[in-house]
Amino acid sequence: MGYRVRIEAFEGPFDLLLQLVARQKVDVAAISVTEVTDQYLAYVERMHELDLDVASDFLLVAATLLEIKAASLLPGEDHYVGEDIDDLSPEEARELLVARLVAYKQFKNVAVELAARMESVSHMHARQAGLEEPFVGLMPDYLEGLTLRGLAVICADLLHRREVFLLQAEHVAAAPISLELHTESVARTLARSGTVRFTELVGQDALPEVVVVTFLAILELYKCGRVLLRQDSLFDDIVVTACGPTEGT
Amino acid sequence: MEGDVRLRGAIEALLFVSDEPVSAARVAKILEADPGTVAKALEVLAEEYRDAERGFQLREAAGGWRLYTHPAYHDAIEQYVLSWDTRRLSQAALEALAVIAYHQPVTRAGINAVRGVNSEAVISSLVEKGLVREAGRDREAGNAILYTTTKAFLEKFGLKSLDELPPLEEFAPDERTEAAIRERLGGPARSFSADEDEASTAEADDIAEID
Amino acid sequence: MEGDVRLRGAIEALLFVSDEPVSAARVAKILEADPGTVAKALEVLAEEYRDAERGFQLREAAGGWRLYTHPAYHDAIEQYVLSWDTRRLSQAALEALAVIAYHQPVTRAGINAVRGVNSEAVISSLVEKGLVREAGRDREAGNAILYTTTKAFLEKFGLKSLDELPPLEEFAPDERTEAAIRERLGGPARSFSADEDEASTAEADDIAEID
Repeated sequence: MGYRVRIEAFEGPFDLLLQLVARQKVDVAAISVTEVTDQYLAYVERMHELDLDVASDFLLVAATLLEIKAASLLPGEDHYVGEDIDDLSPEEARELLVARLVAYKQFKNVAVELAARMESVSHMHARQAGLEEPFVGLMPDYLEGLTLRGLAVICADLLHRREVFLLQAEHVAAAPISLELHTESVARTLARSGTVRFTELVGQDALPEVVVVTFLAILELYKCGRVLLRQDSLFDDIVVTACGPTEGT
Repeated sequence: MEGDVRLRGAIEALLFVSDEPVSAARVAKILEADPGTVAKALEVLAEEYRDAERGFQLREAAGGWRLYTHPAYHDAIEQYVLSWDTRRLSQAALEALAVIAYHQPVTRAGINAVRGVNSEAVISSLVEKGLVREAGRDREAGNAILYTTTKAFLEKFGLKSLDELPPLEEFAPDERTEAAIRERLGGPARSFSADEDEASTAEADDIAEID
Repeated sequence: MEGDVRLRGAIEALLFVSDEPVSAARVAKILEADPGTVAKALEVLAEEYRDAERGFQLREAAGGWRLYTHPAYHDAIEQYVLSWDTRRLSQAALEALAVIAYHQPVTRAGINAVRGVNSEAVISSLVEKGLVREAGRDREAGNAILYTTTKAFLEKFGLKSLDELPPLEEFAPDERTEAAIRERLGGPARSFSADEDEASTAEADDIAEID
């Protein structure tokens, strides 16, 4: 497969930017919302003659920066970056982001150390056996202050913990979206209906990651020659039509 | 020699976390060791603790080995337990009580399955406090003892019957858990009679399924 | 000598029944012994277990001493201990926890600012796990809730106190990495070129390597 986007590893825009700068240059200095949009559209137009590697990476950078900018533009919300990049000179904007990324990277590093510590401590077990018979009666009245609702919460949380544990044991973690799997699901929908709109594919109130992965899925299908894409005008819905061999429904 | 130390260490670790007497055969099975060697090692270990005048001892009782505190220090332990903060709730006891309240009648294995840890000592402390009692046996689970809450439990919380317990689904932290709770506790309303033998019917099956 | 053995035995017995770390001072008070002597005895005991390669060990954590099994035997007893709580924390949770640990007390906005992303859900899960708690309000930041780590955090991460957290400075990206980040974020040319060769320089490795 030509490109691969690890959505499950996405821990926020800083994390993603770090991953991206590890791979290639990212020109933040020149980024503005309209520019990102223009570039995106320009890229989509030239998509058929471009390497999809570049296109998908670009999309991610664009999404990242948009997220940073959106966060800094929202009134009353927490300002993740602190200032609006557009108000700064390119040099200032870059330095600001470098400082943020370096600070974030430091915590990312120490988080690795903490994880290692936690892992090694988790291999040591404290005694859970409780008291021996002769001492049990000496324990204070532990139920003082306990309410029925408190008891219900304890029981529900236990069941929850167990559910999560079993779920993870089955390797059916909910968070990551597999691009391969999602692409296959889109292919199957198409095999059934022939033509479908992008908005229908993602459904109402779709999570951003679902929109992204669905978009990547139709790009992948396009690359393999399994679908035709049509968008009549800017920001219009994308019409996806199945074509060619639709094997393995 | 190396292997001896390792086996001894593994046995000690196992006994340390164990909540109940464990037979030499069971230890051997868990550690994938030779039963004869394990039995011998257990005896040596018991002697070692005795000779070194440790604060704990290893004793064989009721068909298994278990670590106990040394009786010579029981006064000190009493002092210690009495000094425990009354308002510090023992999470283990609360959890076991909550599970019994909502899953009753339930076996020890059923409680363990929900809590994810062994609960024997905790259950006996609840029994001792008169909050939980033995109520018959689960015939389909090797005659395991079934536990229910007591009248004292109801009175403590001002309940007329167990039907008045707040519905557990309402407290589920997410939908998946809520569905799981509905599935497990759902079906016929929980109307537990004091009739001990009839207690182990449909609900006991549900419990067995969790194990 | 007799007295030493007795004190050691009593300490062992107390530790054996304790369900939380106990400070040397508390042990001394219960046993009516000299705090200095008890503190020393605890250290000697920890060493004794270590030297004899026991299956359990005595460790100082979260402001007290507590017995734990030796990690060498984790695999052997893992199944026996069964616990739902062995789940690892997610990357996001670890990052948020790290920020709270080093910046405490800190508001949600403070955590978000470092991580560059909304951390609300992650913080609630840390609170639910008992690793983080609310500790007052920041009057200067619109009464935002302040978060700190808990005792359980110290214990789960094997720290005696917060002073034992590894110094944050040691985890700062080195100058080369910082320079690489700066270089990669700069440059006037639109550089989404697929020129892989340019990207795979030493600096790229630096950044990637630390990930």
